Amino acid sequence: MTPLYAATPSGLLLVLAVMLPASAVLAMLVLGPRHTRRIALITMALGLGVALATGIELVRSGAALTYIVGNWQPPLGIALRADGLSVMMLAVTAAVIAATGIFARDLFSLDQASCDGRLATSFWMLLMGLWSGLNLVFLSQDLFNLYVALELLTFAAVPLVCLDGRGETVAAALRYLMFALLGSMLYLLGAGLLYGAYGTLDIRLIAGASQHGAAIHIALALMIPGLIAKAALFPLHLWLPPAHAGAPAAASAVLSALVIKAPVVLILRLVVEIAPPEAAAIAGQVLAVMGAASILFCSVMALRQERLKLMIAYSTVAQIGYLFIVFPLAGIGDGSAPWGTIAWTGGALQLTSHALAKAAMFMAAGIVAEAVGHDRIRDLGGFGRVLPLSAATFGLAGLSLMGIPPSGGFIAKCLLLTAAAVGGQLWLALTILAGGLLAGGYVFRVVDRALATPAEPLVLRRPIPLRLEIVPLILAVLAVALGFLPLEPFGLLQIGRPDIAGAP
Amino acid sequence: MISLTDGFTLVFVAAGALLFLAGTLGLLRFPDTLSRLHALSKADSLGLGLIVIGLLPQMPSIAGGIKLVCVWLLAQLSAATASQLIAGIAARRKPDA
Amino acid sequence: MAESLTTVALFVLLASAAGLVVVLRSRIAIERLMAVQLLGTGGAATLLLLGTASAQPALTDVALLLVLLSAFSCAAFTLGETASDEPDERP
Amino acid sequence: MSAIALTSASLFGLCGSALVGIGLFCVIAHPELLRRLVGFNILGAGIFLVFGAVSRRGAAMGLGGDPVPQAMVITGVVVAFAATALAIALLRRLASLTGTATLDPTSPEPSETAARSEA
Amino acid sequence: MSLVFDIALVSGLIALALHVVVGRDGKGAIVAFIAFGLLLGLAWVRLAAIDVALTEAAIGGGLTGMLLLKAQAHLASRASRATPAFERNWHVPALFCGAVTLGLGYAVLSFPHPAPSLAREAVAAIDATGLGNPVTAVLLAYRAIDTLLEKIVLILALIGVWSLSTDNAWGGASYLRPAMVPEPLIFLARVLPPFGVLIAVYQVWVGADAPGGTFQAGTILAAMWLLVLLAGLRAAPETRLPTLRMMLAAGPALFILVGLMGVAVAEGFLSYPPAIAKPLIVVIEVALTLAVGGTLALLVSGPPDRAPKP
Repeated sequence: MTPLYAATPSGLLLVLAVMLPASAVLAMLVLGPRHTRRIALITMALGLGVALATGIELVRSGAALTYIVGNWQPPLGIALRADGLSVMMLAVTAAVIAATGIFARDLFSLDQASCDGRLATSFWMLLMGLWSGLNLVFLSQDLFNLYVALELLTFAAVPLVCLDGRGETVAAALRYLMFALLGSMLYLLGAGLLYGAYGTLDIRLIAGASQHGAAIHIALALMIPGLIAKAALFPLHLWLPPAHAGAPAAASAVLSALVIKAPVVLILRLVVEIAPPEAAAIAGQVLAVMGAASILFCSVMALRQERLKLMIAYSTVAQIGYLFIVFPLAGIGDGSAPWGTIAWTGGALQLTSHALAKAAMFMAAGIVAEAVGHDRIRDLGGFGRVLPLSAATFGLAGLSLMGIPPSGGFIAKCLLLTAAAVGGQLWLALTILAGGLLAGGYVFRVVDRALATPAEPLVLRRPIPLRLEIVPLILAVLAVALGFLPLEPFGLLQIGRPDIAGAP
Repeated sequence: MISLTDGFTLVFVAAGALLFLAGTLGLLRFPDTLSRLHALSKADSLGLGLIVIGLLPQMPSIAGGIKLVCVWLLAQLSAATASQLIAGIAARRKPDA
Repeated sequence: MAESLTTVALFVLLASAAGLVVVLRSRIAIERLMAVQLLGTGGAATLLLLGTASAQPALTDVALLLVLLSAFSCAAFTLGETASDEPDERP
Repeated sequence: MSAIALTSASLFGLCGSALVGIGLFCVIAHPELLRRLVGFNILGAGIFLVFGAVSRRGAAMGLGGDPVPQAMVITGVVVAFAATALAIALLRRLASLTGTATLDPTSPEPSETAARSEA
Repeated sequence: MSLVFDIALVSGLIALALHVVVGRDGKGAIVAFIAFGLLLGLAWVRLAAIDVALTEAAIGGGLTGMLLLKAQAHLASRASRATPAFERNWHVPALFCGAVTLGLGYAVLSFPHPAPSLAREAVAAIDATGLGNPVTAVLLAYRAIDTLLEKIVLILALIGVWSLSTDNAWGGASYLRPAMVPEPLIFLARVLPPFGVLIAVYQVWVGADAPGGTFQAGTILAAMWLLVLLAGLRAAPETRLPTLRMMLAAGPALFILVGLMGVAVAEGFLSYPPAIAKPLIVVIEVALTLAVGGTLALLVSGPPDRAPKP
């Protein structure tokens, strides 16, 4: 019997991707606040290197990278595996975390007194923990190991929300924790049922099982809603806006751009890889309806927000919705290979461009709030004159969210629209169009204020150094630049995703 | 035919079990907190003690026996302290009750 | 022998669990704690009996842990009784 | 032996299912936040009992149960404890900052109401 | 007979759980939960999972109970209101949860026969680890990465708890001792810890071959430390202390180092050279026990509330 997983030579990179940030947490704990920032920056450089090397290795070998931890073959042991999607997520994560790190360093150094204090030190440690958890979610092949990864994310993300220590952010963090814990509990319960039915928690072993009983349907019916609660899809999104809006700007950027993507990727894995086809088809339809509802409802909510960060947070829920309408469009459940389709590419592009654009937008909003002292949209008239770069960042990122050419978001939404039209899913096509219009509404509302001429000019509470504004601008430019990229690189997404039944 | 050791074990263990029942009944039936506490600590120390004595001959090794006695000692210690703590709290509660 | 020890174990458990009726009914918090204390000791006795009945010496370890921590729970309980004296968190 | 083990495993599995329902209800519906956390622990206990039932069914090779789910439960119990500790720290902080220990929509929920009232 | 025993246990568990949900006063619910934890320990014994029974007895019956009681006391001193009533439309969640229970029960009953199990594989592979307790083998060898990352989870939780302090108190100590310490408590805090430490050492020692191990021992250590803090015999350490932080990080750090060593001298990350597998695992367990004990105790202590001494 040939083993299911064969370790690839450079598989150790996958271990490094998880263990580097985890070791950084320990090092920060021991060496204390004075070295925290330096350790973080070194880890970011190394982590970027690891992500890059993983990508190069994937392209070079044209096959998924695999590592068997401790050389214990599943089902007894745990395998890590990086296919095209995982590597893309690793790269996006490394890029956004590195950008956030540079941004946070500059932001915290505005206040010399507190740059080694509670807020900054906790932030760096939690950021590293978050990174470790994210990488593990993208790499692990074992459902219980993935539970540990989700908990790493939860425990790192929740305290980030209330770092500023105000009552309302503590309430938001508590609510977030409740939703996240409930989500992980349901997920764990499903994992237990799957173990009872298959005697393993390895995704590919379960996928390869020949017959399915009732357990897998009930397990998925528990796990997917649990993960939806973590991903903040309508109607389980209530926790997200206050949490993401209350967090410090650097933390919001990571939370919105990356953390909620992790459960989405996991749902994708569950639906595509282990759900029986007819169950996957039903799940895909339900998820698409919820995604569409998210897009419409939360875009309207975003339009009605009075505070900039809350508006951006609602926009996050809306944009997450697009990822869920991919499910029926990619033909999941009807037997065709989903990862070859237009919708699949569109979904991946949407994931990437939203990560970049949303991180940029939250950072820009953070700069505005830091400079002006508040983020009430009504009173921000003319901020484009005093903070031109941040206003530009906001506008560019907005292009991507709206799906206006030329931008990554445009290509993504265009592909999704095509897929919906070709697949005859008219209602999804209409939803995508409506979502774009609504996004245009809320982005222009802010851009309009940025360009307005107020009765009395906006006074900056404190000067903002140029370097602080550069990082978000680069992210926003990248989000737009994705639209100029030829689509070939997204062929990489298909690496390591052969038809499950005939997996080598 | 029951051997002598088994008979010894059964007698002591059964006596211990009855004391536990007595403790619970005391907890249920006695009128005030302090006398209930008294019933409880009796059951704790004597009931567990009898069961431990009863089980001692059944232990396969000396170490097992020592552990058994340790359980009883610890139970004694914690029950004694716990009942004093409870009594203290009850006494402090009295005036304002 | 094993069967009779299991029976006695059941009896002890039921006797201590009857104390749980107090947990469920009593209005005085301390009495509830007493019932928990009884359940801790009763649980330890049950474990010792079961351990001998099924020849699993490791159950003695569980019993040891149970009595150790029942004292701990009781100590924790005093925290609440002096709650008003707890120092305020500084703003 | 194995029939009894299976029955007993199913019994605890059903008990776990019941506890999951009870805990879930407590988490969703109880107005008191601290009680919700206790509910979380009951929910967790139920989930772990389902794992325990799975483990007991897998008894083989002279072991009383499959060790893999048991190890998962040990990991899970510790994680659940850490979650409770974090939640309680948040709850206490919330209580000392705002004087309330509820998040239910009837009591003023700071951030959202603030946003709404400004709207 | 043993089935009757199990039925009694299960009914007790469900009755206590229901009491926790519908009980009027908060403290009663917590005491009921502690009793629930004790019964749960017995249930795990009946499921032939002694390792889990030890963990559950220590955490569920001990530390969680203390955590909840402490929080309850704190909240009660602040918000002294009657328990708010359930919302009027509680039937909807009740129906939903009932449906979950039914579905789950159906799934539990529909598991395949014969039950799939990894017991065979776990026993077959155990020789390579030199261990005798398969649960320890799963935790520290087959699925070591779970255990390792779970330590990181604990540390993140602790950082999260610490981050909830005020800026002033950051790096300081938390304060556990109540204003008035009853005499018996001080006595207990003097006498019990030696026993506890002994039991903890014993647990780590036997954990390689018999039920027991690092989590159980760590939890006992945490409980004993908390008892000492509670009685005021020692002050809680300042959280910025390098030695304290070293103790917390040493276990997982050693684990990672040994794991990396495996890349060089064994068959990859977190694999042990068979000749010295057992000693390595025991050393890791000892270091982890200290880390777990420290982390759990500090998690219960809560965020620092005293500014660090200059």
